[in-house]
Amino acid sequence: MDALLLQILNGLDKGSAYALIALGLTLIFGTLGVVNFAHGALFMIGAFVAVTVQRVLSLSYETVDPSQKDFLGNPLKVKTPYVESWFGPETGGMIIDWSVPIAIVFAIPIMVSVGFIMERGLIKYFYKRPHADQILVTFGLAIVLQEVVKYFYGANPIQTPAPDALNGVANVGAAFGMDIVYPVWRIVYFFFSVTIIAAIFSFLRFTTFGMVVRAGMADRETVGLLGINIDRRFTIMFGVAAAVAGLAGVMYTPINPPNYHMGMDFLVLSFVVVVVGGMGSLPGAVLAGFLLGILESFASTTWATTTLPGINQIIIYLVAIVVLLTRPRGLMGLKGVMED
Amino acid sequence: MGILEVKNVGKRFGGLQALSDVNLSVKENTVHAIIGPNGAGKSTLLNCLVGKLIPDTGSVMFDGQSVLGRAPYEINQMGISRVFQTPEIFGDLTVMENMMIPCFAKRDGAFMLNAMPMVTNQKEVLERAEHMLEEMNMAEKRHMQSASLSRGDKRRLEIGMCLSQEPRLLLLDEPTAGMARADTNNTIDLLKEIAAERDITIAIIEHDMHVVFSLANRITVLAQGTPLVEDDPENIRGNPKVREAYLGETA
Amino acid sequence: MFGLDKRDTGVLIIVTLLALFAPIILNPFPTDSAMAQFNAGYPDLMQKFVIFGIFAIGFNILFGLTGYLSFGHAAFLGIGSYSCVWMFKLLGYNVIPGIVLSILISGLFALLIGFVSLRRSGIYFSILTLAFAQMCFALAYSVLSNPRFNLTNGETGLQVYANDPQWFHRDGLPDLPHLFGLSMRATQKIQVGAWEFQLNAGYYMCAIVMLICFYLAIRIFRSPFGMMLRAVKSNQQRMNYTGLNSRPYTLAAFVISGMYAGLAGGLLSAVDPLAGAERMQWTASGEVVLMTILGGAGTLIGPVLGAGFIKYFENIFSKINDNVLHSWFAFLPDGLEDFMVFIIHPFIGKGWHLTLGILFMLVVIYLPGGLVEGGQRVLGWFRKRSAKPDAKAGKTEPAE
Amino acid sequence: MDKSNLSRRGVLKSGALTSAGLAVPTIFTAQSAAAFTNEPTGGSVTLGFNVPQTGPYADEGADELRAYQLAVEHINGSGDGGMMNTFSSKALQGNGILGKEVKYVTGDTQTKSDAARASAKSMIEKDGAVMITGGSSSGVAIAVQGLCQEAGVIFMAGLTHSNDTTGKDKKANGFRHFFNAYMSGAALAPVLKSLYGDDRRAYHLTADYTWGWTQEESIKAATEALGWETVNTVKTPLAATDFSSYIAPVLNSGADVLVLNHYGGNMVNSLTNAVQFGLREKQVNGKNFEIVVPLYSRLMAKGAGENVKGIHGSTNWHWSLQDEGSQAFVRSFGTKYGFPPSQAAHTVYCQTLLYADAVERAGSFNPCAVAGALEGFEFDGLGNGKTLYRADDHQCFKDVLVVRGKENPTSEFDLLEVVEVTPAAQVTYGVDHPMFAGGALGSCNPGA
Repeated sequence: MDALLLQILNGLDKGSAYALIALGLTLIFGTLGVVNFAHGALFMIGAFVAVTVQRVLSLSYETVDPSQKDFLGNPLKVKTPYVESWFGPETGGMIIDWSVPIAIVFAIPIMVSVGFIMERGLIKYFYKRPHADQILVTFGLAIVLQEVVKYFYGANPIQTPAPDALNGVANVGAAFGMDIVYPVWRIVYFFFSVTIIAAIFSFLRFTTFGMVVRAGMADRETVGLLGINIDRRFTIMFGVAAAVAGLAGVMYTPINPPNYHMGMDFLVLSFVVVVVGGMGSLPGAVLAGFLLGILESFASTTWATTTLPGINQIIIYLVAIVVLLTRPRGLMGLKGVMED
Repeated sequence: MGILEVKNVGKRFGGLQALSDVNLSVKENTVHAIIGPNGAGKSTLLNCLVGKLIPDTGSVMFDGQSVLGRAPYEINQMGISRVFQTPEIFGDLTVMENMMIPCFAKRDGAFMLNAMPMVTNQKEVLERAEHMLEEMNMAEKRHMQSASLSRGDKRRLEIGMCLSQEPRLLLLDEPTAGMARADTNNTIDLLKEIAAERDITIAIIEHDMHVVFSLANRITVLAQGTPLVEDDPENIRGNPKVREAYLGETA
Repeated sequence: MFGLDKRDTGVLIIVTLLALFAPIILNPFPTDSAMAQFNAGYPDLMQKFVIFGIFAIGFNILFGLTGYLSFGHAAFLGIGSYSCVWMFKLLGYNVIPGIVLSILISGLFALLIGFVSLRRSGIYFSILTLAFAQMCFALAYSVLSNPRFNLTNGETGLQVYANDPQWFHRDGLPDLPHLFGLSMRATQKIQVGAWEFQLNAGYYMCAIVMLICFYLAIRIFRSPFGMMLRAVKSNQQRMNYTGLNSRPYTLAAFVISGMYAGLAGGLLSAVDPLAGAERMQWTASGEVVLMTILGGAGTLIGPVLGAGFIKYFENIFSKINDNVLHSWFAFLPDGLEDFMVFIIHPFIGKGWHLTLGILFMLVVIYLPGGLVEGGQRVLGWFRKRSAKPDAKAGKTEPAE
Repeated sequence: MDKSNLSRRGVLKSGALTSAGLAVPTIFTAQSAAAFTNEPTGGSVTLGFNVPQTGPYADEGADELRAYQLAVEHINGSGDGGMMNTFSSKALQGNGILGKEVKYVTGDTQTKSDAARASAKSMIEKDGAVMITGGSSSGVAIAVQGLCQEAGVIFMAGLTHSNDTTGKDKKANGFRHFFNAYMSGAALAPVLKSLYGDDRRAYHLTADYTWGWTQEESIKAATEALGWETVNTVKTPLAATDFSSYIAPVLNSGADVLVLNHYGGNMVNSLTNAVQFGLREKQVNGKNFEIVVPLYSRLMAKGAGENVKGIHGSTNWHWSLQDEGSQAFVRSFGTKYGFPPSQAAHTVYCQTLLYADAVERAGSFNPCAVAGALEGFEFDGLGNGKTLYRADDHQCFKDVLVVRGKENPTSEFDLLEVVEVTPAAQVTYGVDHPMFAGGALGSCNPGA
């Protein structure tokens, strides 16, 4: 029982990353009708915003310590971060320690601007082009972005730990008399993504802006005829989607150290999630994200892999095939979307 | 016994009874119009005839064979061709190629892996398509990409494509919808010519009374999913029930 | 010629000449010159050009004609490769049985996968094919290489071992893939002054197969069947109401293009008897999509150009290193030399992905019809210059 | 390239093909018959450095390239000579190899066997490379080794740890300096025993492909010989990025040691996840829970950051070694590039030097002569103590390092500390060891 709940919790935790990425992807697809292969790259850029913030916060000056030697036998240059000398080691250390949460503050404006630049500078010329062209140009963009990141940050993963206070494990089952130990940061990630998802949904549902956007998703031309500048709103939504992907990336860095190809690793998977959820359906994307997370978690249990060897490798695709064959438009998809 | 016999057809969409107890008999070599106000179930009925929808109850017989449960292409191969409300043609292809495709369908059936012979060697198909284009007065446009044709020409092309299959029954779904008056008249003349010169039955769904009364020699009036009356045009004109249900609203 | 019209015959003749003289055309620079870095006329790369050309031609029959975008075609490439190597392992190194089997097996897989995937269209179809291919890759990489049932040899790649049966292998035959005794590696080197040209048996075999494939593709494009496939792309609704069943047409196109992919996979094994699982990964499927669109989807010659373009980058640009750069710019003053190297450095060697990504974007943004459109524009520009009054001649007809 | 076939049967045929296809004017001169593939004829010799430059191992590839450049410099006589000065064989003069200047070409393996072979082929066919070296995964190493055997050039393997490279996939033209999974197990076992005792329950997470399996097999055999019990072995997909669903079941499995048979990005993530789940602080069966990473790499350990602290593993070489050879290498590498070399850099540097030395001693670039000079060659001064290139399987036998993640690193390079240097004798195995059975070395192929 405990093990079962642990796997479900793990599935929700995995699923929250999928859901966030798929949500952004669906927002872009639903509003702009663009298949954005660079969405994974936005996730990656978000993660590297966290890396950069961490690096900037720990910018250091060097002092020579003759008592220690470096690898060449020269006196060791000891690095002290500026923030530690400004705020004292205590507070300074704390600031560096909290660099990932601090990065959120920077990530929002950065990612929104990245989204704006992408949409205004490139994507908007592709609204009327075939989906294949959109895929190709955004794929090219994804390659360029990840190669640029690789050029500056290298190919190896970069450790960006969570604040010490959030680094341990918590027994989430204790309240129910069970023993379910789970990393605190992963729980934080889960609640963070639920908050973001809830925020996006209420934004679309309860604000006039959101209502116009939803109406535009359903029927762009009619809304345009009403004299509403729907394009500008869609641009803003692209920025929002980029920010969602970026935040998902920032928060993901303590879970797994970011590297330049993490976006590509998630790309195929997130497309599968979007399609299983149903192209253009926001609730579908979220539902499918969590569902696939849980299924993936269960497929990796020893029980599953001994019953069906290799099931953990193919479960996602198997689910995609079964869903698409039984529910032609995914779990909650709309008719006629992306079928031509 | 008509070429097309619709018996007791009913169709439900969720809570909406789109068709109930529809009986219809289209006699061979007539022009049979089906009219009715918006939402009367005209399009649903048409879709039941061509295999796009399967009715919940009743039967649809074409030339003594049931069409129910057959795919659109099978029904077409039985001899029913359909003209759409907005012309459905192969926009990326040239006019000539558009005309050749139904000729191939007529000659080769629903599928044939004809991958090695060249199109340019298909003499009888080429001749047939050429002939059809001439009949439709489109021969000089044969190399144009069909998407760039005018609406009226697209309609002519579509009708020509249907005719090239030599169907026994031609179904037209509001063929003049959205057309300018001149184009409408051209289409009426074309259809008249077809009806007069060919061994063909035409069933036409139409809104425009001018078209209906210029063409039809039998009319069925649908209202709220059921046939209200079926009669000759003269009688329909004078029928008070029809006036009330339909003409009264539009006239 | 061969039942083709004048224009197609012209294209076929040009492609034939290019293929036959590739070893010379692709080696324009003397062997010891600094520019020799850009020579592509060595057997392995030429083989890759034509083999991936075949792959892309086949993919284009599906995507270019019917518009169905498969994201899983690499699976057939991989299956073809594995089939061919298995023939080497069981029968011996003659390439014929391997190539034949690779076409058959991949055709069979294409039939199964296509039958299921073609029940959906649009992006749903793409994701279904992607899912099947990724499953093939994942299983080939790990589960199917387990010691008890080793079908693929996993990470290392399937290869021939000394203790394999090789029933028809005799002593006189080469210990490498061969065509009735002619080793695929047999290379005649010819020196003309400072140039060296390599005539390789494997390349010529692949080139001949490619020419046959190209010819067959022209026939398909110009056949009633090809017209039906274009009809599928243009308007499936009209097609169905014209008495044509689009499903078997698309399935046939899928199987044909799967067989082309299988053949390409078989040839890859024939010239180099090792089949790696990465061949089936989604990036490999993406690569053929890129090749086709980059060259010009729906055109005859485009996919071949696209294949050449990408393979050239992968193999030539990745090999340029700073040393080479320094040798190019050695004539400049020191500071300027270093500056030039510094500027170019990010785009070559380990940065070849970056260059490729930028070029993708440029081509897609400015040449929606791919390289073929680029070629037409250049031609149109020349024509305009030679015949000024006929100003609009450049771009009336859609890409061939 | 493969002129053996030309000479055996193909001459007539391809000759006919040539003259039929092109009327051969007299300026065409067919290349004179060479004694072996790419025999260097001018004043220089070309080596092919085939390393991952794109993909997840690009940083290791970059480090390997640095070491290659350094090695070429030293062989050609510039720089401080590095390990050439400490190398026990003094055949190299600092004037290139056999008086020929060493040039090199580089290529990108992309860590894919296909791409690696394509790149190696272009080096052989286009650039006339007489030796290929590099790589940072076993799949690539085995694929390229096979190619070199067929083509008739020497392959000096870079980073490859699978038993198969010198086991069932060994080739007469291929040589491996790096250690292997069996050696990792043999070196780690005694250390683990002294640290954690002989009553332990181990849980393996294994990357689901050939290298992972051989490593799991090796470590399992070595630890079970200590009396440890293996609770479970779970295969994880290579493409996995998040290992939480594999780590979670470990918590309640009753195991008290977790063995991570992962490398590269997989290792970084699985270790990070394991530490996240509190395994390092956990108590099971009254003992401290322990994590073991059998194959360590400093470059990768950096990605795992603080998580490596106190975690044991084995490695081929580490820059903090105090012997003369290592010191010389670190000095010349560090002076040139500003940071210490990785084990990958060390291995490929050694391989280049060993190749050059063997050519020098054999007096010929002929692969068979070079192979003869390397087989059974005993040397010292290259950082791993006394080393033997065993003739039977072309595997180097040398000391293996057991290392531990350092608790208080003084710099960003100072991540691992050497716990023990396991002597070569302890990691040596018989040629007929079952884990290495199945292949045959064959005979060397000079290609002509």
